[in-house]
Amino acid sequence: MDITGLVPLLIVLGAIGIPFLVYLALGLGEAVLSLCPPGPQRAMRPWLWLLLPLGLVALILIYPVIVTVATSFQDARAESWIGAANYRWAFSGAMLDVIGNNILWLVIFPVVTLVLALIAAVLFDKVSYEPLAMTIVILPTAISFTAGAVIWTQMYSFQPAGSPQLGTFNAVLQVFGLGPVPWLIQPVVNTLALIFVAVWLQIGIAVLILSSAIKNVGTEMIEAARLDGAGEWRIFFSMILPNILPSVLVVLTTMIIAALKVFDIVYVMTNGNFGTDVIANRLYYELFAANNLGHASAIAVILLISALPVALINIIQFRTEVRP
Amino acid sequence: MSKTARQSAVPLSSHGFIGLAADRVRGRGHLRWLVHAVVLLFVLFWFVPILALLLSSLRPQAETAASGWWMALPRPAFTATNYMLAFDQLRVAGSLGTSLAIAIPTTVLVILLSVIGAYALVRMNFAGRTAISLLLVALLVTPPQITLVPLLRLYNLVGLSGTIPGIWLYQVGFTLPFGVFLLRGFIASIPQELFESARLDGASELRIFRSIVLPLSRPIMASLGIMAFLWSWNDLLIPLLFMGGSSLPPPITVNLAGLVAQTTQGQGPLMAATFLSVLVPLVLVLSLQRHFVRGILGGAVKG
Amino acid sequence: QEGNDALYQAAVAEARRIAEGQDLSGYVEMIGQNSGVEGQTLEQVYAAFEEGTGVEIRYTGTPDQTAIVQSRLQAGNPPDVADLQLGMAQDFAERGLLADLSSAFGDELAANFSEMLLSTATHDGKVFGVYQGLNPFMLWYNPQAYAGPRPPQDWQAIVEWTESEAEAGRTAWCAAQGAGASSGFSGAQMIENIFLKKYGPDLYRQWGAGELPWTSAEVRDAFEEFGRVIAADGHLQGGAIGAISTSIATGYNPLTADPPGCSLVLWGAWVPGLIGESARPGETIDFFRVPASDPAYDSYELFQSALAVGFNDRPETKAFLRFMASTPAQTYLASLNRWPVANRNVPVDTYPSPLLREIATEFLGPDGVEFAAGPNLMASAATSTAFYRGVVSYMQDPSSLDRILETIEATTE
Amino acid sequence: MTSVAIRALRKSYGTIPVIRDVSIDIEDGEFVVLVGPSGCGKSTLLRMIAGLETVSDGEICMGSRVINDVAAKDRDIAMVFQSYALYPHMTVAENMAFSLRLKGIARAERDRRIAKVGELLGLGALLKRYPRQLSGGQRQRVAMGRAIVRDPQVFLFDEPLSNLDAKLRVEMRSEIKALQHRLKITTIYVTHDQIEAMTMADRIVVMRDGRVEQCDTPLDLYDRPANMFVAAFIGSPAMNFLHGMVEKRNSGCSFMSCDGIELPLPPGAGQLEGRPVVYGIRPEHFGLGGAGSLQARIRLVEPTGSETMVFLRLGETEVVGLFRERIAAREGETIPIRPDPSRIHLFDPDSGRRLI
Amino acid sequence: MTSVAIRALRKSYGTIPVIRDVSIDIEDGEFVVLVGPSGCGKSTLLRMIAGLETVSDGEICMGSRVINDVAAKDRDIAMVFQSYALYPHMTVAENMAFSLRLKGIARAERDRRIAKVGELLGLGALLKRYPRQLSGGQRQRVAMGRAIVRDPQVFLFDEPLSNLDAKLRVEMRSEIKALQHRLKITTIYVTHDQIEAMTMADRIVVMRDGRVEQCDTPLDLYDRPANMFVAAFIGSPAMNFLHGMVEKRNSGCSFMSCDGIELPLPPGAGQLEGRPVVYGIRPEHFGLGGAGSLQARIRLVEPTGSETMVFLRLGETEVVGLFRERIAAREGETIPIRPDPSRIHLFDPDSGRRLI
Ligand SMILES: Nc1ncnc2c1ncn2[C@@H]1O[C@H](COP(=O)(O)OP(=O)(O)OP(=O)(O)O)[C@@H](O)[C@H]1O
Ligand SMILES: Nc1ncnc2c1ncn2[C@@H]1O[C@H](COP(=O)(O)OP(=O)(O)OP(=O)(O)O)[C@@H](O)[C@H]1O
Ligand SMILES: [Mg+2]
Ligand SMILES: [Mg+2]
Repeated sequence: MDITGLVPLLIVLGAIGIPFLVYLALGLGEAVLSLCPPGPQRAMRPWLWLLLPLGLVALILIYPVIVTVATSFQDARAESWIGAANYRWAFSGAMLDVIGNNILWLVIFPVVTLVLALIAAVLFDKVSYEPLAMTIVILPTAISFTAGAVIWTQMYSFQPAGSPQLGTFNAVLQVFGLGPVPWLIQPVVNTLALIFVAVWLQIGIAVLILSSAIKNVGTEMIEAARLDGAGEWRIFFSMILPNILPSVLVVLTTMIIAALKVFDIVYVMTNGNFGTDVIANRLYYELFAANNLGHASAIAVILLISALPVALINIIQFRTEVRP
Repeated sequence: MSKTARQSAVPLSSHGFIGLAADRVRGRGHLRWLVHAVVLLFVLFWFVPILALLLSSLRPQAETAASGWWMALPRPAFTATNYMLAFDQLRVAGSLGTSLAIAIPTTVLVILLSVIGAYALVRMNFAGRTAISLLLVALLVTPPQITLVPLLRLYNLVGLSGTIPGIWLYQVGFTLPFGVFLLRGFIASIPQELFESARLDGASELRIFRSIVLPLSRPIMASLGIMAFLWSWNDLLIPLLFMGGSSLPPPITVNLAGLVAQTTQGQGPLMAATFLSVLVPLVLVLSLQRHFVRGILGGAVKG
Repeated sequence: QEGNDALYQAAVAEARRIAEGQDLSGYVEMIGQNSGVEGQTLEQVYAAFEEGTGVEIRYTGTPDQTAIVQSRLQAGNPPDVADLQLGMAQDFAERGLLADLSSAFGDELAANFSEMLLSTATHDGKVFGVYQGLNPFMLWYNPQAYAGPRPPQDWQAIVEWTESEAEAGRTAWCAAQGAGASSGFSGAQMIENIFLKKYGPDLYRQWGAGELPWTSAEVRDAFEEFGRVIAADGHLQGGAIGAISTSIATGYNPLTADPPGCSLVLWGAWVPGLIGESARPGETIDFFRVPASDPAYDSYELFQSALAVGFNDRPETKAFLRFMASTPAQTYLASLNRWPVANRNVPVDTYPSPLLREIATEFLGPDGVEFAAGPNLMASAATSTAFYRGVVSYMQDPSSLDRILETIEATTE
Repeated sequence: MTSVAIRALRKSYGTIPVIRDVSIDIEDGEFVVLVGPSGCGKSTLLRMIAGLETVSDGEICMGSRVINDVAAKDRDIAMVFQSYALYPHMTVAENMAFSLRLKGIARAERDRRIAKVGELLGLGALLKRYPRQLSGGQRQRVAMGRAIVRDPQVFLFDEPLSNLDAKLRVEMRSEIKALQHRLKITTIYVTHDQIEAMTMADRIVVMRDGRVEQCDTPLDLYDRPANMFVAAFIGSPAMNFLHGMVEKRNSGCSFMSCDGIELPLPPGAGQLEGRPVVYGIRPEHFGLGGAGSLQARIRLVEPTGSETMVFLRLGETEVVGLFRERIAAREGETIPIRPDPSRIHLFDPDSGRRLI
Repeated sequence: MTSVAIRALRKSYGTIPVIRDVSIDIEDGEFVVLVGPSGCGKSTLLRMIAGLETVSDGEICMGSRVINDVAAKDRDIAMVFQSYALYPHMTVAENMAFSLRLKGIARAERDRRIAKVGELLGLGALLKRYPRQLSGGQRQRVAMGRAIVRDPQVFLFDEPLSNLDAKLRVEMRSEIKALQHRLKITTIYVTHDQIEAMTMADRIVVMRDGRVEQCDTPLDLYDRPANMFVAAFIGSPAMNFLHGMVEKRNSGCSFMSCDGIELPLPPGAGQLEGRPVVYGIRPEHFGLGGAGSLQARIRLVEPTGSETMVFLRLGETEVVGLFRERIAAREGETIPIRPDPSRIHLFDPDSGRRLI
């Protein structure tokens, strides 16, 4: 069969056929449910609806996670059980030196992203060229990591003082008569530089989420606040922010998790050199370079566990959300 | 292009878009300029790297090698060579097809299943829903790398490896927790009365889902759509791994990543290729922005 | 080009010959490192195989090839054929994961490849892979900037040139190291060159095989020599920090720039390709072999190449690998003007580019050199990664050499 | 088209009881109006009948069937929400068409019905608008329209006309009444408008704090309120109350207020002689002048056009009178007023129950 | 505390004109009530005064200052929104405290004021609740409370009592009035409640379709409506209209309807002899029986308790009468009714203008 002919077929199948089937299946399930008495019907309905989403998640995420938990107690080739040795290894210094970087990421990345995204979402909302501004901010998200790394390597490129600077930042510094900075090499500065790349790449998502939340804040409520004498700051802090709190939490959570498992940027830009290493990069290294499944699994499990506090905060929020 | 004009030909009410327009024009003069200034600065800052990319993709290799991209502004010397090379090397025709065949169904399915999941989670009361929410958030942190081997094994077992639907399955499953997580709050903010009203009108659960939840979640679905599409479009590892043995050409970003490693022709073609590969998502972002409407719930309930 | 077409037809005929008497069908999946134009070049060659045998080659080229092959291997679904780094291939071979190709080849292999190359691809007497391209290392110079002896008598001549340039306030070397996840690998190869030319192929092999510890005096010396001659302040364009923060994709441009930013580069055959248009052979760029510190090792060279291995015993896989190694196929590959090829029966004048012809003559000709294998080819992925990182760290802070070497050594256990 | 019976119904939000023991029997085709102070649980009761709130205790029946566990969508009840609950993403026409579409009614028929109801509600020109493009009253009419295009078993109206102007309200009132008459649909109607309640209801249920205080025909409620709460609640301005005793006088019995004002009583009051009572008289039951008038000092005169509301001081007590006459007198002057003894009420001061 | 002047104001939504040329001068401390049919632009006008809508054309002044371009927050206007617009994330107390906090009023003072207003509105027990936990009427009271805790230049009320029960509404009415009197705050008040309009207003503005039809004191409006629209709009049930001619009779002039019914006219009507006119009489201005009564056939009797509404057929015309008496007569019977000639109105049938 002609390959190019396959593509439209696949798209039709996946984007129309399967959704239709999903809907049909729900309908069928509902029809079966409606035969049941009301009590069981109410009890079973959520599971009917959650069947597909949860099933898929179970297959794609839960199953591998379980396998991973198991392998985390096995040796490098996942052939024999070795108890908690992998965890001892993980906490024995091999990884401790990268945790500092992850903490830097955890503290700075979510906050910077959130603050910048809030500013962007709020201010874009006030200008008529919002679609354009939005597009530009989302654009980096559309650029692949590999290409993003190339751009930013150029931006950060460094030549010793005295020679012409090819890197944008250093060229700007040069214009102001300042010495060049080895952005990607000087410890801490380089992690900050990487964090900034991540902010640049990912802020689009945050702006998108916050923007749609802000647009959903009741206009009348804001008008009432205006009449009550609230200025723009007040309106933001007393009206908009409390009402978009769920979305802020979504962004914060997403970004914290992104910081926890940050990998691509570090991998493609420095591969952890110059003291920029992070946990997930270690995971990648153990998995594909050192080929040690046990170590890699232990790191993954530690990552999963460290996300639990974030998840718990979200549960508290969830409970307030669903309260009638 | 004013927002109001774009939204709809119907004049919209104070509770809808006109109010917004009013918001936009009012305010003290200097404050307005400050807003514009900050927005422009922001946009500019975000645009500089992209501009660098664009200019670099247009400059001849010799120029790029000798001077920074900004020199293209005072000393414009442009060439389309990079684009011709890139066009050729990305094998645009075939790869574009594969990319679309992966990203479009993935996006649609992520949206659909996320709304379904979020709706059930928020609007139905049952034991275990807190646990499920907790699980979904916790799963957000799963490093994709650790899922690869177990799933590959599973896929081999059931014969999914090397197929495009296998990739949909993976990407949808992997993005779903985020989708549900994202939509949850939005669906919770739809006034309860609308569901009740629909119920009294005789709507079944499914009908409510189709006629109330789907249309009213439009803005956030559009956001999720953009994200899901971009992630799927830019995904490298999964298609590479799960398409092994497929007769389809590799997706466009796989080819793009390959350009980074090649040792001839400099980076011009890579820059150009990046631009080409961004075109489709760009069109998507632009077209979905139409759904970012303000006050979609305006006029629904009093109080 | 007619010549090319004839060579293509010859490759097709070879494929047919290989397929003779076998019932070949279906497809062969191959994962390689080369993509972009380079991947396309390979596919052009494989097209001849497809035409000749009717077996479809599904080639995917990606820089992430290691991760892909590892994962698929663990999942029990490896590709039919993969281009691997030698060290990884040897590891797989030891674990018995690779197909034994010996039976597929007669004495064809011995006729086509040098003994040394063959020995690297043999385990327990079984051949597990074949070479296609083969990139030697050399000293690139800009004739307009380099005024030292051509060719230099020995390494000392280069050291002197470097110092004289430094005195004149010019930097002699370009040695950019930035390559994302594998930053530092160019420096690693420079160090290995220095090592080989000073301590010879045997120690070099032992080093690669993990028999000579990284903490040994010899390895240490090679690092230091690199630091003293190439990476020293005033010798290196951009300084050490500049070099490690500059991408290899653009970092060698100063060699041929006007005015040149350096006069020498110690690196692989791909340097002119990387530089691009401004590298005009004979005019702005030329090369000579890396001079030896110890004249006894003058004829040894290291090289870089990937080894194509098969993960299964299917006749298609074997036929394909056999085709890859064949003289007509590699001749056709050579005519496509990308790299030097490994097959020594490929006529030198097949290469359209004078530079490639010259390389082929110097390194692969009948009275050519002997190739040696070391960490560059043999080290495991973990060790390579540590090595590359080590180079970067060393350039940044030469005083930490001991710790760096210990760290690398630790990965070999 | 069905009777509705509510038996010992209870409902709490958390620990806060909102409906405490409500029982009402509504006949097939009856029009029952629910009144009561703000927050007494009217909307909650409607929502329970509709199936939107769970029942904490008690039963709701339609016909002979207990429907506590029947899903809202299967009850075939149309409701106008106090908060409208319009579908914001649908036009006015689509809002009204939604339930009809669900019932599978053909397009032509749907359009016909919507056009008719739209006309009736004065929404004809607005059918293509979205809710956010409407005024408050127009939105309320859409909510109304959405209910009345249907042909349900039961109508529930929660203050459906509160945001309409008086003229429209009078029109709508008779339209609803006519519709309900024609279709004989059992209807429960919440309103704060006295005239609406009095003119539309077959029976009025007066609620207070989650309990039913009285359930009777409009005139009975007005004429014979069961207790002081109902007496005060029905009629506007509210009934005047004076505390005092029933005392024997020459001609018969009289009411003697604490501050010494004597007021006439109807003949039947003799039996209550010597008892402390609360004397209730509605503002509209004062006459101006005539035999037996009392002089009352004017505190405020508020003409409403058709009538004049006069706030008076009778002894120590504030009372309100409502007269058809225009009253030219000013604050501080006195006017002669005369309670109509046949229209007065006596209540027990402790329990608040009506005695006469 | 300031006068408000509106001059030639216009507003369109897209191409739909909503306010077309409105001019009103409101004095410092005046209480103006805005009435008009649903959708006539009342809310829009309030929102424009508040600064929430842009002005398409015309001027709004506070004091002597044109405020078209003054931001809403700087106008110091308190408004009760028709849709409440409560802050959903704040408790009742916080909702009310918000504006006070912005003004920098100290906590103790804030609490005092909130407690007072909460008491006044019967919200005392609900101060800690969130809006979603309140009934419709309670929400409306919170909206009210939010406005009246403040001490603004101007009050704007958009149907602030529409969801309250009659009793509470009467109370609130007098509280608002008292407050406004005490503080002398210029107030614009939209209502659909006739009694509210009549008793609270210094002046009433009648709007229709974005235009001002009449602006006058309540009684003037009732007694001397400028045209048929105002005549019909003010008063409930609405004025009855009969078409016919003024004709010379023996004693003076009479009105002769098209279908031959003769009705008495006041003395001044002589000047209109021979002209076609519309005869207007309010339902409450019919008497029962007496000299010169007409026999009218009863179509429907609707007792409201205090009064009885009777729908009658007078010749070919439907008329409504409103009597203090209970009427026992049934549909189909006739009763004698007598218009009060001193309270009738004559209008020009073409322009609708009032002639007498
Ligand atoms: N966004 C809009 N687009 C078009 N017309 C609108 C819009 N918003 C309001 N209108 C129209 O403007 C008119 C005036 O609306 P407004 O809310 O001022 O009426 P109102 O007098 O307050 O009515 P009500 O008594 O029903 O509250 C209405 O006819 C309404 O349909
Ligand atoms: N979620 C809730 N939590 C606690 N109390 C609630 C909640 N919802 C409503 N209530 C209370 O229940 C009581 C009854 O509310 P309901 O809406 O039935 O009153 P209502 O009679 O309709 O009043 P209104 O005439 O003001 O609409 C009110 O006192 C209200 O404060
Ligand atoms: Mg209510
Ligand atoms: Mg209004």
